This record gives sequence, structure tokens and C-alpha cells, in this order.
Amino acid sequence: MENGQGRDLKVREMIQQNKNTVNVTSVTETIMPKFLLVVAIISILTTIGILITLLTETVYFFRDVSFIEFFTGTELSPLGTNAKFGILPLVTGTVISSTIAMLVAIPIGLMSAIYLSEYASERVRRTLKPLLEILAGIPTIVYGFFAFTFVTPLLRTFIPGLEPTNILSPGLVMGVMIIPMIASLSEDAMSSVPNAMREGALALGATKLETTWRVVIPAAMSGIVASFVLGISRAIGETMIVTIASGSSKNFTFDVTQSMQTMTAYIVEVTGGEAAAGSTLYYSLYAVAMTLFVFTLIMNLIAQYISKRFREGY
Amino acid sequence: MAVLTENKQEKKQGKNQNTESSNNEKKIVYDTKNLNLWYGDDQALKEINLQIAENEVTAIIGPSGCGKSTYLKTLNRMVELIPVVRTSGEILYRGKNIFDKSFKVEALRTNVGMVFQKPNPFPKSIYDNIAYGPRVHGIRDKKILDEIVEKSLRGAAIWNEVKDRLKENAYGMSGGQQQRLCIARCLAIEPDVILMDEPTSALDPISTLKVEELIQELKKNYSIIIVTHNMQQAARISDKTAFFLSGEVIEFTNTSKMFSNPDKKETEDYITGRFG
Amino acid sequence: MAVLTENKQEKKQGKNQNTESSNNEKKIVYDTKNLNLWYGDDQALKEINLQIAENEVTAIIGPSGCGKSTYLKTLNRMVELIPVVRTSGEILYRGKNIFDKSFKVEALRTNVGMVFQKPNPFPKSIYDNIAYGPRVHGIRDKKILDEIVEKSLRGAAIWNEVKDRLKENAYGMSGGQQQRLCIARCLAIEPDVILMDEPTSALDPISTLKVEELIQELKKNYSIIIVTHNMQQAARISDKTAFFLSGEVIEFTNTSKMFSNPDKKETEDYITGRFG
Amino acid sequence: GNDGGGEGEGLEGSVVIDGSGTVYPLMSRLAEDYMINEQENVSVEVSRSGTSAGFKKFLVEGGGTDFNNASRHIKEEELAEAEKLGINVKELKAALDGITIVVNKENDWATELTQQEVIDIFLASANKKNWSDVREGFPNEPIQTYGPNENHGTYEFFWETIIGEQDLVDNINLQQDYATLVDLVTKQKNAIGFFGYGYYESNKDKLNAVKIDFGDGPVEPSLDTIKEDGAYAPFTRPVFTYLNEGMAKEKPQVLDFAIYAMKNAGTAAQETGFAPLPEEELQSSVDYLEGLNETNETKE
Amino acid sequence: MKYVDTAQVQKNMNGRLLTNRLMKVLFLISTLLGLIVLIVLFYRVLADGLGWINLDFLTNKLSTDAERAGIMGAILGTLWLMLVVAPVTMFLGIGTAIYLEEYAKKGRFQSFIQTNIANLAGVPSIVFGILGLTVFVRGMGLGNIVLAGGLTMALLVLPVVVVASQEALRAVPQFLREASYGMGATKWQTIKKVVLPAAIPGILTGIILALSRAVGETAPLVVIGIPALLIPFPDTIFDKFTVLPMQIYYWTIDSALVAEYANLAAATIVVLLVVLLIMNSIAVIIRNKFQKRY
Ligand SMILES: Nc1ncnc2c1ncn2[C@@H]1O[C@H](COP(=O)(O)OP(=O)(O)OP(=O)(O)O)[C@@H](O)[C@H]1O
Ligand SMILES: Nc1ncnc2c1ncn2[C@@H]1O[C@H](COP(=O)(O)OP(=O)(O)OP(=O)(O)O)[C@@H](O)[C@H]1O
Ligand SMILES: [Mg+2]
Ligand SMILES: [Mg+2]
Ligand SMILES: O=P([O-])([O-])[O-]
Repeated sequence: MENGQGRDLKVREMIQQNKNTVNVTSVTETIMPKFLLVVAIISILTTIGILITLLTETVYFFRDVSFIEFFTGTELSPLGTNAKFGILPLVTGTVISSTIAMLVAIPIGLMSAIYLSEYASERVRRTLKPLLEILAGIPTIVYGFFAFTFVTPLLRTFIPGLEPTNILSPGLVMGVMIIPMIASLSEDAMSSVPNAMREGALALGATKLETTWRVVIPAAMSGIVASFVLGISRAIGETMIVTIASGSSKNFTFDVTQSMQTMTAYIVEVTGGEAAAGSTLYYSLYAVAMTLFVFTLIMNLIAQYISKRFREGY
Repeated sequence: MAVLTENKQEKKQGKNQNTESSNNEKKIVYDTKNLNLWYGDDQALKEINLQIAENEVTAIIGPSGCGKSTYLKTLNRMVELIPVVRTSGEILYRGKNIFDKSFKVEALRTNVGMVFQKPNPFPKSIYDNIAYGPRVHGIRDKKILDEIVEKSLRGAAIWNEVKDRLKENAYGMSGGQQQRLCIARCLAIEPDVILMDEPTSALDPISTLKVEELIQELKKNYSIIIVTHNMQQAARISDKTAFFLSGEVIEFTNTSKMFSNPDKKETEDYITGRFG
Repeated sequence: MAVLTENKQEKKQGKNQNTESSNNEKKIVYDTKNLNLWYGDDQALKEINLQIAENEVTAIIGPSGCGKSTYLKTLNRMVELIPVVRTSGEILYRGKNIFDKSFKVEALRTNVGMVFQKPNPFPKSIYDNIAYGPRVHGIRDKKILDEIVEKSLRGAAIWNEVKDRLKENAYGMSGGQQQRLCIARCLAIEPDVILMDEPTSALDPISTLKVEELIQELKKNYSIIIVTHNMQQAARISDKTAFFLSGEVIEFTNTSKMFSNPDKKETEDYITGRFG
Repeated sequence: GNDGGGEGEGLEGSVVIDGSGTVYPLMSRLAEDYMINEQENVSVEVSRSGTSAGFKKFLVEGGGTDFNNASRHIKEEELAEAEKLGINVKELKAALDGITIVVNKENDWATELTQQEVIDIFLASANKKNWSDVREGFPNEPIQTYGPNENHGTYEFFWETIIGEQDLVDNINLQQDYATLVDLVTKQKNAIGFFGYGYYESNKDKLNAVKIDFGDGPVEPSLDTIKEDGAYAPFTRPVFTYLNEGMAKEKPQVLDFAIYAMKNAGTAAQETGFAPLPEEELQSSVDYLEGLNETNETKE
Repeated sequence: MKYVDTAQVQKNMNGRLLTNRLMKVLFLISTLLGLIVLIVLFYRVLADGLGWINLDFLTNKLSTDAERAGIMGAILGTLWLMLVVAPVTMFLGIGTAIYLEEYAKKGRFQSFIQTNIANLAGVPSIVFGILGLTVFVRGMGLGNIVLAGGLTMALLVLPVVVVASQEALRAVPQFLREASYGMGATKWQTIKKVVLPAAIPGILTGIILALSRAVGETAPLVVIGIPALLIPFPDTIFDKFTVLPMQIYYWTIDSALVAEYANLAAATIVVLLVVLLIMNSIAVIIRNKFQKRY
């Protein structure tokens, strides 16, 4: 480290010169945050955009159709000469398909989560989890195809009264689709319960099941419930499976063997058929979409609230 | 299972004998023979031989990483929760090898309570924490549960502090209270042996004192094995002390002897603070 | 910017004077006046007054949590990366208050290099690690960069070990090599002062020795402030030592005096290992 | 091909067609052939949202779709709307179709029905809930009625011309897609539905067509009986495509396709289950369009 | 004084252990159930579709004639769509993530954006379709072209990219930033030269996952109104287009008319799944290759 040679390069002076001549850095430095802020704001604008789009046209809708008729009407015949816009048939369709889905997804998803988190060895878990993730990554259109060309015909051999399009089959398939979501989120919640808790229970002579049931699950409850709520939200918003496999009958019924239309399938039908602006039919699209949006938004907010509390847990 | 019932009976007889002829050699609860334990390829316990006597406090001391916790967890087979663990040798609990195929680990753990270094109450009410064990074992009667809860909390010297807030969440308690709650929880199923892994290391001095007193008290009815970093603590509360070093038992003798006149050089070095 | 250029000139003059009349009092690089620092509501530094001289090694010692790292990070305003930090008082670097609005923090950090406790090379090649600083400051010429890289690696006494693998990722190096790489990286922009926060605490003894030798070497050209836990190290390599306790400077004096005949009782207690 | 439009060399751009689901198979056949044989660089896209829905996309300020297929005549109010928007609509008759009443393959009773029986089955006021209500000897099982929804010309033709604008049974299952309709009738034993002959013909293996007695004995729908003066005439209707003439003038590929379509409508009709129009009728459309072509050229 | 009846406890023990074992089996069956469905689904799709996949099917134009129909148009449409989605989501997603992680002060505004993004992730895809229809197709008058579809899809998958990028940025250790600041680098220099390069694998993984979501989405495009029969290949982002899922949708519905369409749908599903498999494998490879480097 000869002093003379060391100072030969005079890096510091070069730096100094660059600093004096090139002032670009400080410009970028002031612009960048603002630019990125704008980008971030665009992301929020999406939400606001959705809200504004839905709201404005929904307002038009309620000029033609009263609030009460829309939310309490059990008759939906949007195309007829004497059009009726009661959303209840769509709401029941949506609620019933989601209920069927959750009846499949909650128990199976939760039990899978229990198995993966509490029983499976590390190796088994490492092979099973990615497989479940594949299930989660399959596009819904594929599930729709599956429901329509396989599950419905299969069910019709057991349930002769089942209509060719019905709410049962897409409900079940939707349940399968949601299993991985619930399994994975619940497993995360259960895995983050500290081991000390399990050890405490096991040391008292509890079996694995008792430990899981009485200690791990209660401790992970909010995470698990949040996964259920997200699952419901997903089921409510699911479109292609029901569109393909449940038909478009707008009956106000609770019979799962019948064809029913969900809010999402209604939107597809209306946009696919006639999307000319201005008619009540056109506005009904937005009113239904708004209802759907509010449904899922509430679910998502609940889920976020619950899981936020969960994170503050132990 | 019959095995265990027998054991209990034996134990009771043993107790009676003890009180009749207290000069007798004490009964052996745990007899460890040539125990080896590996985490994967790392051997954590080497040829351990130890006999733990009834109604005594046995302390285990040794520097960090010497295998104290591992040994303790082996006694109720808790160590098996770690998948890579392998063992050889025998541990006889009341005469039966706990590694036997026919031996039910849940039954063992019902008889052997454990208190951990960090208090680990369940995120439930104080009451439910205590009642957890009895409920798991099929006790549902509200009255009996009430009695068990009270008795256990009294046993753990914490009843007065919590009796008015039994329905509150255990996480609202102080660390020292939580630890005594954990002891109470383990008393609730009336164990035969209590294993304690540095039960006071997370506690302040006053709480520590309370727990130490409690241990002295519990010893009348239970056999206690306690791991501690704190040599003064071992000296204060234990009857026998085992000194572990690098997975081996260097010395195992009466506590008074250990701290006044140990046989081995390593023990002396450790006790006088020359390492560890 | 102008401010700093001036400083530089002053410094150079200072140096010349020094060499001419080496008995003179050394120039002051850093003058800390009544520095207070809070993390939120917790005060971590209390009324610090310290003068750091040029071309010396100044050691900062004290028990864990006493504020050593905090002080060091304040010297290049790195501490401001933590949002809750508030300061009062002044730190004059070459006569200018670094807390002044007009003072550019990047310019300060260009003049004041920092070496951290854990080696923190970038996940890039060895070459790119060294060239990072010059490039950031606008030096693009490949030839010049090559020269800078070689010179800096030589300066950090690691050139011979890595000269054949300059294009390899720095994460393939040993911890000791990584630390010297970090020192080389900081030499590449020819700083005025080098701050080191326990630079050897993550290293093995041999690497430690190398780094210590390096520091002795660097002192000829740089002013060095080093935080260390290791009192022997402070005694071995530093000219002056500051003893911190609970955010206060208890004593600041020549290293030899500090370790032989400290003024304060606390210093003595700490040095003789009575606490900390 | 040299029978395409007059100056059809090297056209590009797009032709957008929507409207009748009934006409969709015919039009998509024509479009496909056109793109393969005539103009590779023209994109003809065909959708099938239904006649009425299609008109709403056709009659848009500034011009919507280029063609709207229709299985009924354009309505007065639609014409008025076109006028208001300044859209010059040209009706191009493409082929003849017969409303076909279809039942499930397993349905071995309703092989033939009188016109009135058909009407009664779909008429709310006739109150025919079970097959046995229709005719004695039919099974005592509920009738399940199906049809295209109100977006469709077929629905309107059925409701206006066949039922006479009376209320339909309220449990009728109306669908947007003909595919769905075919599927539903295929799978439901007691189903009865109606749609264009083309959808029956391409699904003969899955469905049965009901022979209709219009007074002179049962008539089976077929390319022979579906004629404006044929035996199946009461259920026969012309199908059209409506051209936005403005678009045809603006975009040469639109006119070129229109001419191609009219020239080839006869063959394509037969292939897709329509009764072809007489040559002369199609030729007159071609002539008209080529006339447009000339005015177009002279303008330029 | 004995409350715990040892004999009783022992008696219960066997039952409890048996329940434990039975439930374990039940849990395992549940886990496998999902996988069994997966296998059945794959089997069905392969059985129906595999025989129809050949070079002609992959390279032909669409046709109403099942024998002649090919999916090149849909494949190209999917690619063109990605060509819009990828840069738009990258730009918006990474930008937003950088802002939130590196610049935004932890405060109300930041948590407002954060909540927004979380909610956006939960908005049903069909609602994005309506947004796209109203804003891009109609409002901006783009019509149902690649650009409009791509922008719609980009907004739909944006939250995936934002969240993944945020996680990747958060995983860059603070000491790397400190090292850079310590050299006198400015904030943006530090982000550009140190933070982003270190986070890029995580961000890429997120982008690929987002793209694979976009490749499979159908509902928004149905709403935008992709024609049932569109034969020409798209050449630019201003052309009309169709994508693989849309083709599956139409063929599934029309399979009632032409039985072979079901096979075409299945064959297209196979192609779609292969595409997704490739994309996800790339994501996994990236993730594994660059995992835990510090
Ligand atoms: N889960 C594990 N996997 C692998 N090795 C382990 C595991 N737990 C402990 N070990 C190793 O086993 C040895 C003994 O550990 P143990 O926890 O029993 O020590 P200890 O005496 O309790 O120490 P301490 O006083 O720090 O609690 C140590 O070397 C440790 O690294
Ligand atoms: N990011 C932070 N936020 C809040 N408080 C902090 C933060 N960093 C340090 N502190 C507090 O400031 C005080 C001084 O910490 P500092 O890191 O400077 O100590 P130190 O002397 O370097 O200790 P060590 O020898 O352990 O490194 C401590 O009480 C510490 O808890
Ligand atoms: Mg331990
Ligand atoms: Mg420090
Ligand atoms: O689809 P339609 O022909 O009935 O309008």
C-alpha cells in the first residue's frame, strides 16, 4: 500500500468531477418517488374505476326499476316484453352453488390441511402440497368442461331426476376447485401455531387428534375461518363453471337438481347476448355486477379483518 | 395398559412401605440403560445410565448443548416428535421399557407431566387450560372438573392470584404466573413424575423463588426431574444431581456431595465456573 | 458539493502540515457536540461529546445495547434509515454540521466508508462488488475501473487470494474473505474515514488477525472508527478508546491509559469483566 | 375464385356479422369458405347473439356490425331506429327455414301432432301440464317445454306467427344458445322444443322431429316440404341477412362478402339445413349489390 | 383425593387411540380425494383429447368443420394477449411494489393502497370483464381487440404481481441496502442496482404466475365479447383475437351440436394445461434456483 501509488488514481477527484458535471442523479432522485407514486395510484384507480363504472350505470338502472322490486323480486325475465328484474333468483342460485361448494371444500379442505400440517411427514407434505397447488392452478374453464361433460352425466346415472344443466354438479366441482385454497391457507394458519402449544398438549397424554382438535385448531381458528370466507368469496365470484354447467334458467327455486342461474352467469348471458347500451337490460348488468361486487368485497374485508387479528395472536 | 395400572398400584404400595420404613432405599421410577440418541448423524446422548428415585428432586446440569433437554424429552418420548431422531438402549419406567412396541406413549405421558422452559399455556381460559388434560382423559363432569381445577391451581400455589379470573385468557397472565399455570395444568392429571426443563429461566427472581418453593412442596407427592442452568438452583432444591457433558453423564450423585466434593475434575471445573 | 471540495482541500493541507510538523495536535475529522438520539421514546444516545482525530484508530467499547452501533451509524447518518429516529445536537464533519439541511448525505457517505458486523457483499461478482461504488459515482471507464479494483483489493490484502476469480460471485468466498472484500469495496471510493462495526465478530481467529493487520495498515491513509466487543482487540489496534455505557460516553482517552489506568470506576469494572 | 366480387383482388380488413343463431351455421359456413377460397386477408367474424340482440348491435350510432343475420323480418321500430341513425338497411333474403318441433328420442308417442296440439302445448291458457292432457293415450307425465329466449327471431316468429301473441306457459325454459337447447331436449325424456330446421338436421341422431298435421295429414319437415308454398308452409319462414349499406360503401370487403354470400347462399343453405331460395331471387340480390358496387366505383 | 381414575383413563385410552388412527386415515383420504379428482380430470381430458392433437390441429386455422379445425389462431391470440399483459403488469406491478416497499411511509395512505390491492385480488374476474367492456372496449372505443383484452387482463392479474414483488423486495436483506447507502449511493441507485437485481427472481416468479392466471382466464373475455367464429390470425395488438380458453368455452357449449367439438375442447385443454405446466415449471425452477442466497 504505497502511499504515492495509492493516490495515483485520484478516484475521489474523479468522483468529485462527475458530481459537479452530472446532476442527473439528483433529478432522478426527486422524480422517481413521484413517478412511482403515480404508478401506485393507477393501481388504486382500478378499484375506484370498478366502483365508478358499476355505480353510475347502477344508478340508471334504479331509475327504471325500484330498489324494492330488484332486491325482493322473485321473478327475473329480463328479455320479455313485460320484463321483470327481481334479483332473488340469481341470489339463490349464487348462494346455493356456493353453499354446495363450501360443503365440499370446507370439510375436505380442512381435513387435508390437518393431515398436511399435523400428520404428514415432511416428505409426504413436500410431495402432496405441490400436487394440490396444481389443482388450484387449473383454469376454471377446464373445471367447467369437466362438470358439463363428466360430472353431470355421472350424477345423472345416480340421480335420474337431475336436469342436464343443474346447480348441483357445478357446485360440487367448484368445491373441488376451492379445496386447495382452503387446504393451503388453513395449513399455513395451523403451521404457524407454535410447537410449544402442541408439546404442551402431547405432554399431557393427549393424542395427536386431541391436540389438533382442542389446541391447534382453536389457536389457528381465525386463519382457518379467514380461509373459509375467502373460499366463499371465490365461490360467489366463480363464473365459467356455472355458466357452462348450470344453464340459464331463472327459476326461483331451491331444488339443486334444477338449472339455476348465478349472478355471474347472468352477466355472461346478458353480455354474450345483447350488450347494446341504454336499455334497462343493459343497466341490469351493472346492478347485478354491483351486487356481486359488494358481496365479495364484504367477504374479503371480513377475511382481512379476521386474519389481521390472527396475526396479532400469540 | 394393565401394565400401567399395576405400576400405580405398585407405587402406592411402595409409598406405604416408604413411610413405614423410611430408611429403605427409595424406589426407582426411571431406570435408563445404555441410552444413545442421534439427531440424524449427530449423537446427542452417549451411553447414558441413570436411575431416578421416587419422590426426589433430581437435577440435571451441564453446559449448553450437552444434551440435558434431549434426555428429558426422551423420558416421555417427546423427542420422537423430531423426525430424524434415533435411539438405542432402554429406559425402564416403573420397570417397563418405554421403547417397547406395546408401550403406549400417550399412557406414558399421562403419567409423566412436563413443564417447559418457556411457559406454553394454550390460548384458552385459565380454567380450560387446567381442564384440558382431565377432559382429554374423559372427565366431563363439571363438578369434578371444578374441583380438579381448584386443587391443581392450589397445588401450583397460584389459586389465590387467579381464582377470580378463571374464565380469562391465560395470555393475560405474567410470565411467572403462566409458568405456574403450566405446572398446575400438569398436576391436574395427577402425574407420577414431573419433568421440568429450565422452568425458571424465563422468569424474574421473585417468580423463580415461588416456583422453587413449589417444587419443594411438590416433591412430597411427585418425583421431579429438573434441568437447570443455574447451579445455585440445583444446589438449593435437588436431592440428586447429574452432570452432563457432551452427551455423557460425567457424574451422578447426591447434590450435597456434587457441590462440595465432586469426584471428577470436569465437574469441579464446571461448578466453579471454569467453563460453560 | 462545494462545501466538501473545500473540506478536501483543507484536509490535504492539513496532511501536509502533519507530515511537516508531526508533533502538532492531529486534525479533527469528526466533532460530536451534545448529541442525543431517540428511537421513538427510548433515548439511545445521551449528550455525546467526542472528537475523532485524523489518521488514528478510535475504538468504541461498551456492553451490548449501550449505543455503540447507533453512534457509529449516526456518523454517516445511516441511522436515519430507521423511521422512528430523532436526533438533537451536532456532528461536525470536517467542520460542517452533517445535520444541516444543505448537507448532502450521499456526499457524506462517499467520504465516509462503512464496514458492517456481518460481511455484506452484494450478490454480484467480486469485480462488480468493488466497482459498485465508483460506478455509482459515474466512473464508467473500464480501464480505470480495472485499476481501482486491483488497487482496492490490494489495499484490503486480498488481491492474491481472488485475482483469478474476479468474475465469480462474492458469495462463494469465506466469511473472512467476504469481510475483507467489503473493506476493499469501501476503499474503492477512497474514503476519508472508515467506520467499522465489530468487523471481526463474525470471523474466525485467523481472519480476525488478517483484518486487524489490515486496519493497522489502513490507518496510515484513513481515519478509522471501530466498534468492538473485544477489549483485547481495542487494546491491540486502537490509538484512542471511548467507553460507552447506557448511551453515555463514560470515558474517552488514549487506549493505553484506558486499559492500564482508567479514570472511572465503571470503566474499570467493565474492562476487568465485572459486567457486560 | 373468379365468381367473387368484381374488384375483389387483394382485399383486407374485417367484416363483422352478428345476429340470428339460426342463420349462424349458414353464415359461418359462407364466411369460412370466403376466407379460404376468396380473400385470405379479410377477417369475417360471425357471432350469434340472436336476431333481436343482433339488431341492437347493428343499429348503433355511427354504425355497429356490418351485417345482422335475422330469422324474421326487420321490425317497424327497428327500421325507424335505422332511419333515425341514418343507417341504410338492405334486406338480403338468404334461405328458407322451417320451425321444427323436436322431442326426445325416447318419446315414442308424440311422433305427430296437429298444429293446434303444438300451440296448446306452449300456450299458457290451454293448461296442458301433462302429456296425457294433450291427447288421450299419451303418458301421464309432465311436459317440459323449451325454446330460444327473447333475443331470438325464432322466439318471436313462434310467439307472433304460430302462437298468435298469447302468453306462453310460464315454466317454459328459454335458452340463449341453441346448443344448450339441443342438449336439454336430447337428455330429457318429456321435453319438447322448437328451433330452426338446421339444428334438427345436424342432430337427427339425437332428436326426433314431430310431424305436424296442418289439416292435410302429418307433414315431416324436410328440405322438400319447407317451401313458401310447400306442405310445411305454415311453419316456414325466410331467413335474412341485413346489410348496412353505408358500411358496404365504406368497406369494399363488406360488399365483396355480401356478393359472395348471395352467390353462394344456395349451395351453403343445402349443406347447413336450409331450403335454398330460387336462383333468380338470389341473383336479383347479387345484381342489386353489384349495382352498389358500380355506384361505389363511379363515386371514387 | 384422587380425581383421576387411573383404571378409567386406561380404558379410555384404547378408544382414543383408535379414534386418532381412524381420523388420521380419514384425513389422508380427504387429502387424496382432491388428487383423485385431479387424476380423473386429467384422464378424462387426455382420453377425449389426446387423439385429436397433431400438427394440423396445432397449426390449422379455426373451422366449423371439426376435422379441419385448428387452434393456431387461439395460440397466437394467447401469445398476443400475453404481449400486452406482461409489460403492463410488470410496469404497474413492480412500480407499485417499489413505491409501497421502498418509498411509502408506513401510514394510512400506505395501508389504504395495501388494503385496496388485497381487495382487488378478491374481485371476481367477471367484474374486471365489465370494467374492461365499459372502459376499454366502449369508453375508449377500442372494440374487442387484443389491446383491450390485454389491458383488462393486466388489471385482473395486477395484484398477483404487486404482492409477489412486494414479498420479493421485502426479502432483500436490509444489509444490502445499507451497504449501498454506505458507498454514497442514492436511494434510486440502490434500488436499481442492488435491491431490484436481488429481488428479480421473486418478481419473475410472480409475473409468471400472474401470466399463467391470465392464460387461463375466460370470464372477462366472454364479457368483452370474443366472436364465436374468428378465423384469421391476429397480427398486431389492434386485431381481434380469440384465446385458448375461449375456444374451449365455445366448443364445450357447441359439443351438443357436434359431438367432436367435445374432443376439440379436450384437446385444447391439453394444450392449455401443457402451456400452464411449462410456465409453472419455469416459475418453480426460478424459485428453487435463487432461493435463500443470503
Ligand atoms: N431438533 C434438533 N435437531 C438436530 N440437533 C438437535 C436438535 N435439538 C438439539 N440438537 C442437538 O443436540 C445437542 C443437545 O441439545 P440439547 O437441546 O439437548 O442441549 P441442552 O443441554 O438442553 O442445551 P441448553 O442448555 O442450551 O438447553 C446439541 O448439540 C444440539 O445442537
Ligand atoms: N431499530 C431500532 N429501533 C428501536 N430501538 C433500537 C433500534 N436499534 C437499536 N435500538 C436500541 O438502542 C439501544 C442501543 O442499541 P445499539 O445497537 O446501538 O447497541 P450496541 O451498543 O451496538 O449493542 P451491541 O453490542 O449488542 O451491538 C439499545 O437499547 C437498542 O435496543
Ligand atoms: Mg435445553
Ligand atoms: Mg451493535
Ligand atoms: O337466433 P335466432 O335465429 O332465433 O334469432
